[in-house]
Amino acid sequence: MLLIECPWCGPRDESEFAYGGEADISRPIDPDALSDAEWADYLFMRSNRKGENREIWNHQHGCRRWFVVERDTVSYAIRATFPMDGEGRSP
Amino acid sequence: MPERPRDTHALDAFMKGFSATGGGSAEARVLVHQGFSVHNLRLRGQDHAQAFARCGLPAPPANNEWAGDDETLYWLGPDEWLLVCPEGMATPDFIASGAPPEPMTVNDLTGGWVMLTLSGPGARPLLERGCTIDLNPAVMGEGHCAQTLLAKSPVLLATHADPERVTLLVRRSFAEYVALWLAHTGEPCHIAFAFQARHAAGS
Amino acid sequence: MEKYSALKLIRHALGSNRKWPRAWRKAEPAARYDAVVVGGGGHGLATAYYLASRHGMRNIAVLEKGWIGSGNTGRNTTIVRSNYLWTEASLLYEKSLQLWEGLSRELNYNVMFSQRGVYNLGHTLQEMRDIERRVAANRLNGIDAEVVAAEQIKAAIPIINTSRHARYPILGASLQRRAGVARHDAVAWAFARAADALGVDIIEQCEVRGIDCQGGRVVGLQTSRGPIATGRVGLVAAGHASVVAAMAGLRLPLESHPLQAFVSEPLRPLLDTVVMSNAVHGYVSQSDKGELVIGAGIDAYNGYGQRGSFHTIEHAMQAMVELFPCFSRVRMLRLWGGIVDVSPDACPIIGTTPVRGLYLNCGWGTGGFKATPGSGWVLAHTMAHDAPHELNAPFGLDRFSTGALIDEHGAAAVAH
Amino acid sequence: MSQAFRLPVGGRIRRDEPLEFTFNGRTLSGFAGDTLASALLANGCRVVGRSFKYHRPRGIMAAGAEEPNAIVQVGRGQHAEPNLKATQVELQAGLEARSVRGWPSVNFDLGRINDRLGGVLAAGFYYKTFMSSAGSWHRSERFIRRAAGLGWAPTGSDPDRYESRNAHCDVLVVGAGPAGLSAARSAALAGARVLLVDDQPELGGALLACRDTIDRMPAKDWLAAQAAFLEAQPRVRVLRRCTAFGYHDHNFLSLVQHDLTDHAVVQRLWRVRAKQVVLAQGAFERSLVFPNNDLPGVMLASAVSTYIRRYAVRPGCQLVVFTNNDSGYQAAIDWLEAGGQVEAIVDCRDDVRGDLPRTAQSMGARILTGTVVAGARGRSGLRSVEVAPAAGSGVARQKLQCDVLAMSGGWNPAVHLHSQSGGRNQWQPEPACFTPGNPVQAAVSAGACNGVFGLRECLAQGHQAGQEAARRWGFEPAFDEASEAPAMQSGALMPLWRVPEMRGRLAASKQFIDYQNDTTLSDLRLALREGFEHIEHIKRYTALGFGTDQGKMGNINGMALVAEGLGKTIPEVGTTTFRPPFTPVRFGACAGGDVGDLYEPVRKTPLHEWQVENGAPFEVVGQWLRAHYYPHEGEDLETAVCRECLATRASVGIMDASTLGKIDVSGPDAETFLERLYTHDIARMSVGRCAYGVMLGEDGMVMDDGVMARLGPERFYVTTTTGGAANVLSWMELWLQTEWPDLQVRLTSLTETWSTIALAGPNSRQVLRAMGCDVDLEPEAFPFMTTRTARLENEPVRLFRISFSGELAYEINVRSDRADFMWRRAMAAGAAFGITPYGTETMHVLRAEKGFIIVGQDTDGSVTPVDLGMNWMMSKSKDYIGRRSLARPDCVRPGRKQWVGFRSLDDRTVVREGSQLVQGDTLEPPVPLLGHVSSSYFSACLGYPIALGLLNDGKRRHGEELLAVDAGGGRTRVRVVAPVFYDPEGERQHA
Repeated sequence: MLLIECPWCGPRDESEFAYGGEADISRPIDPDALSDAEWADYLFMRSNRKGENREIWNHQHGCRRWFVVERDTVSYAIRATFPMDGEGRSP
Repeated sequence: MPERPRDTHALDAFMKGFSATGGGSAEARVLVHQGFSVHNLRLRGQDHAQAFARCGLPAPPANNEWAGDDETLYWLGPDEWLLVCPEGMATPDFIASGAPPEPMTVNDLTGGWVMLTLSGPGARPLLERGCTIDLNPAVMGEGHCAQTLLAKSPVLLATHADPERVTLLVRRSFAEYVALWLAHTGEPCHIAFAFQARHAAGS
Repeated sequence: MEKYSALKLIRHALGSNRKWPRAWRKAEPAARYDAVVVGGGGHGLATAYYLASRHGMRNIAVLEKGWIGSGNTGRNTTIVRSNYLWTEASLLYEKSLQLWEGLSRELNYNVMFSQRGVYNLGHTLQEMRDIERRVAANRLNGIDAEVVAAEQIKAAIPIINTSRHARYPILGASLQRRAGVARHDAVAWAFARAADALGVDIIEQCEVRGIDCQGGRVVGLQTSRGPIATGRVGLVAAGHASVVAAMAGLRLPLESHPLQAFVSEPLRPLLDTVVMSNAVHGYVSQSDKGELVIGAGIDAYNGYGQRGSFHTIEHAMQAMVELFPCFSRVRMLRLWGGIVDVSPDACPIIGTTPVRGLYLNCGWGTGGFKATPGSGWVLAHTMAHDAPHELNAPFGLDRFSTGALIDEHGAAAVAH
Repeated sequence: MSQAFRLPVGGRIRRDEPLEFTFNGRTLSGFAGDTLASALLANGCRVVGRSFKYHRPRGIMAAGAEEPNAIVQVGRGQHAEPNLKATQVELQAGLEARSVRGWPSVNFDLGRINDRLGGVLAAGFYYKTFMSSAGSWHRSERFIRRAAGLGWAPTGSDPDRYESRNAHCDVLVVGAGPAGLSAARSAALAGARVLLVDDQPELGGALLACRDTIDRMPAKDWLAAQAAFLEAQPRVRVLRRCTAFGYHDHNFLSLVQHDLTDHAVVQRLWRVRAKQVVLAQGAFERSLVFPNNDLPGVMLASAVSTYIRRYAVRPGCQLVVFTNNDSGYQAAIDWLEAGGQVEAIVDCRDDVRGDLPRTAQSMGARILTGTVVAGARGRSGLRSVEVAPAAGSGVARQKLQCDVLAMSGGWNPAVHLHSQSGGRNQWQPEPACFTPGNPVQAAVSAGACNGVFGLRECLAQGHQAGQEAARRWGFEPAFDEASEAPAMQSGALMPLWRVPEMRGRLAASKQFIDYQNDTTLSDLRLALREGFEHIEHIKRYTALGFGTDQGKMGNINGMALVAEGLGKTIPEVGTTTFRPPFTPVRFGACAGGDVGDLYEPVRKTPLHEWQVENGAPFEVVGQWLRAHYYPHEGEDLETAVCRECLATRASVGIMDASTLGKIDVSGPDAETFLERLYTHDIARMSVGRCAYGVMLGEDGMVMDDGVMARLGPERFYVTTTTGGAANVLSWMELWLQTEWPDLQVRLTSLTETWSTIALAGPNSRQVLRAMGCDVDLEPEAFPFMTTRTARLENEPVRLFRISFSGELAYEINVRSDRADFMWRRAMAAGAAFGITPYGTETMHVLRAEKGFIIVGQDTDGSVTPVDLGMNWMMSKSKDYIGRRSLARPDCVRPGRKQWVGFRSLDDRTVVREGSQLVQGDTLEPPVPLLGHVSSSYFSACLGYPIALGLLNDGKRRHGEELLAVDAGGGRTRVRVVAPVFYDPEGERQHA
């Protein structure tokens, strides 16, 4: 069971959070300019990294903030957590 | 038919059905508060202190803390607080007027929350059975509050100078389940329930 | 290949079992193959077997990073069924179920396929609507399925809790009688032995580290045991599909998640069918050894660790005790996790790719084991003809661009 | 029967508390402090079980969790507990135990015939047969299953109560032996919050059977002192009878505490988040592999000592010790002290020195060096052993009479938790065992589980580990000294994985590696012969390590023999991963208290009590309970719903819509924000207007819907479906926080604060008037799809003039704590109009008559708003989430499924929901499926059945006749019609 450092509430049990998947996927500015394949890449294709991974979590049952977590998908060790816009902080 | 009170408490039915096993031997008591208003305050921008001042409020409590006595402010998130006022007490003008000064947004949540106070040596051990945060007084001490899960239900939990007292704010629709959970889980320590007519955060 | 039979058992026993031959050769990688299957799980071995037995390709190899069957093949809860909602999915799984029915004889290896029936419980009115819809579709697709009422369930499974007062009362279920369970390890061993007998090289402890492409075409593989030249590569790496595909520059619509399961201590027979529940998440059967084999929910986060979170297990336990109160005093013996590659529509991806000669078989999520023979069957066809079989045509990678998804998420059928 | 094997003095049993219990029907006696196993040995019960496959007689071998043979069923009926290890069952008065195997009895088992068929039943035999025909396995399976399994599951539900409890600590110490106690002490002295757990009823571990001195006092006195000290520390919590069974990620450990005495709870699951962990679980002794090494009477040497010293039981008269290391001698010493006779100590080593051998010799024990036990003899129990030179000549030298053989093959550190935590193990040639490698989580191993076996060393290492753990968490260790035990000389262990092959009868005898699963040396060799070379393959093929002892007894021997067979080293063969749980754990304990009524939160609306009073059955919708319908005396669902529908359309109905999600969206950019999430034009909504909105996933599929109202230039009140409420809010937060942080918008959930009472029907306006509504309700003043603040019954409310029934209708939003009051007033005010409460079922029928969808019932993840004919509310002038996906080829292809209505041709049959639509009558599978019926009801006010669903190319199919085939095979002819059955012009709702 993961222990996740919410940037605002501090370390909390995984059960308080919702997983949001891969971070750094931003919505295309002009979707119409994209081919179906390009759109599919944004919509469905994922790096699904083995090892160091940047992902977003939501402190659903706490402060309801979304934030970034750097986590190893093999060891599950969390290197740092960040507010969406801010500085990292290690657990 | 006899005139019913306008307000019905989410735990009316539960309290009717619940026979207080506790009595004198209770290691944990639950006071169910009645009559208080709840407001959700949201701020834009960074200068929270100034915005609060403009609303005639004391300085906002820091992250994961609450402040005040009768009129209580709980921190909920980086731009969000919960203001709880006893019924009958004059609420701040900006609430009465319903027009908060920029950059504050206010929502009246009165009626959507149920407030409980747990007390007694059994209070924290009881909560430990359904809550994953570290409730040790050294960690979660005077003036701390946390939104978390208790018995799989979302709650706002606040601790006091007296380590044997914990305040719980529960969403109305979950209240009966949470009460049931407290009663069942607390059975071994003879938990006792009672309504408290007036809310007072300090008491 | 020495034929297995009761007689053989006795003859060998008289010779103190000193003469049994190897089940499959310990093959060394050759310099070149006509086709290579990456991944020595059930799906990969089945693919190789059908390539050799149905398409006459004998100079082929299966590369396995660890030991065959070490991935999800040896980690799942062995449920086999075909009662999926959408026609495309149900026909593919039905083909697989039909292959299962003849598998032990075809491979001369008892994979212990036991058609003891599978119940998918419905706990809410909406779940019952979904069950009605799925069963109606199954029957018109020629797949055996029926809706059973709570009373019938109770009659068939006396230990189940059908109380109306349960938090999620059992309102009914879909039942597929031809569905059941099989012995997971045996499936890998059986396909390996049969493929090996047809000349397929099964190469264990051989990790693929690179995929060589020239002019948009596969020409070979870099492995931990040296380069291998080949023009056809089937990627059948389940949880690691994204990792291997990336070697050919492909991005896939997959996320790998932990999925956990556990068994109880062996008990005398008390459950002779398979029970699955979605709302009260968990599914259970009893192995021939007497262990209750129980599947838990999927963990929310991506993970390659073959471990999940403990609260997922606690929930599964609560679900089991809700459904079967008498399990409460039974004890968990072993707990483990696998890595499932989940696609956006909970359906597999099987077919060609933008890279010529590179074929995909992944995205089975939590439902791969039941598809083992069918999956191998259609991928073998796809690799042999460089074009999909009609059964897997709808499951191509291109559906994510066209939008022609086959949404089994929407269906109540838990995809396990 | 008297306790013939009980020693007159000694042990930690409480002789003043004699206990009676039964085993296989016989009444026996023991003492408080006994385990079932020690009591059985005291009573001379040698055969306590039968093996799984060969049904060989088996006796107690061990004294702890590694026991493979003594598996018992305790209690009966609801109270039954299957598969307990007798070595772990605390003896209690009236305890009822029986062997789980053996028919007709454990002493005479017909299944023993299998022992003779051994060759045929060798590893994996079942893979090679039972496949003559398709069903042949399923048929044979029934008989095989009957023979399988150990104990019997209880009948009925569990009378015991469980709970889970969360705990946090600076240092968790697992195991209270010498190392664990020292660690806990030094960590506590440093000021850390310490949690010390041990699976025994009393602290001490190995010390409970220890004859040495610590700090110049007898071990038991030192132990008492430590226990007293720790109990006195405010920051130390000591848990007895508590097993750490799982070491999960981020230093989360799961513990189970048994036989609680403090209150009603019988077992407790501890969920511990530890900052540092000290693992001090000790080690398991290894068995030795030789012919008939499973005969009752063959025991682990350490177990023999434990039974003598801790339980005052000497399980026999004549002892032979078979060992490859010094620790085996302890058994001989204890045996002699207990007045027993030691035939010989058989030691495979040529040169034997060290303190224990010297002591044994001085006590007169005969030591046969360079010798091994070539095999054991006896029928239902050990009678004698044959010994032979270790350097295998293959000829037995002599026969030794004995009734107990104490064997010691060395020790396996309990690396389980370390391994579970993700740590690797490394092979130590000396003393031939796996020890924990570098920890990957905040943990450290100490003592025997770290490969350190001397008492002196264990104390020192534990002390250091405790200080380390505390220091790593920022506590300054106190200057206390480690406790000291006298130094001991011991000779090196000589690995012995099997004995030389013997000629003659012993050659044919089985040599067991995994006792419980009857995995023998020849099974391993067969597996290797057949090419199963990876240890995991061998385990799975031979079932090695899959017993309820989880391989604690046999795995390492098995690996060593595999290594030998492959000509590899043990590290090359590799260790197998240890999985949770460390020892078996009850499902009930893992489930904790969250079962039955507490299984999952139940959410109730403020009107729930009224609904109960009025006899409404409830429908489960997500976590909510919603009133399904309100039956009158003798009414069933259909009749009640017909009545509710008619009454609503004719006069007025009232329903509780409080579960709908409600979100306040405010801020300067609220409009922009909603434009991006909903398909319709938000800007067109003037203040006071309401609009129906649909929200798409980015894949273009309908995700949620609801009515939204503009309360001000910068404020919207958005409603969602009941099930979607939580998702929609986090979905909104997701976009707001991750994609558009620049937007000035604040989201607040009002679901709990406002309750919604829906009034529907031509007389709903009258009811509002009767409630003293203070706003002008005339159509022109308060038109359809607008909202007003008002006072009803002198209460502030917000009125929405919206309709999900197609009637003139209003939704009253009132503060939740006044909802019950408001509802009762509405009932009173409506009495004159025969106001009729209705539930979700009637709500479904009314909306179906109007062709309104219910997201999740009429849509799955594959339906676009275009498919639903909602083009009218899809803005052309803006982008919104999901819009681009609608332009994908498959979303614009002709012939997609589209939203239509159906009429049964006979105008009587209500089509079963879920029915599939097909063409023609010849249904030869696979039949092309054209669509399905998602909603179907009898419409009371129309007088005929109506249905809705999705149909390929449905829009152009109106008028066509199709066949609806349901799950039961029932067929109904239907005609495709427009998906609106009632008041298509919508005059009534505008009334």
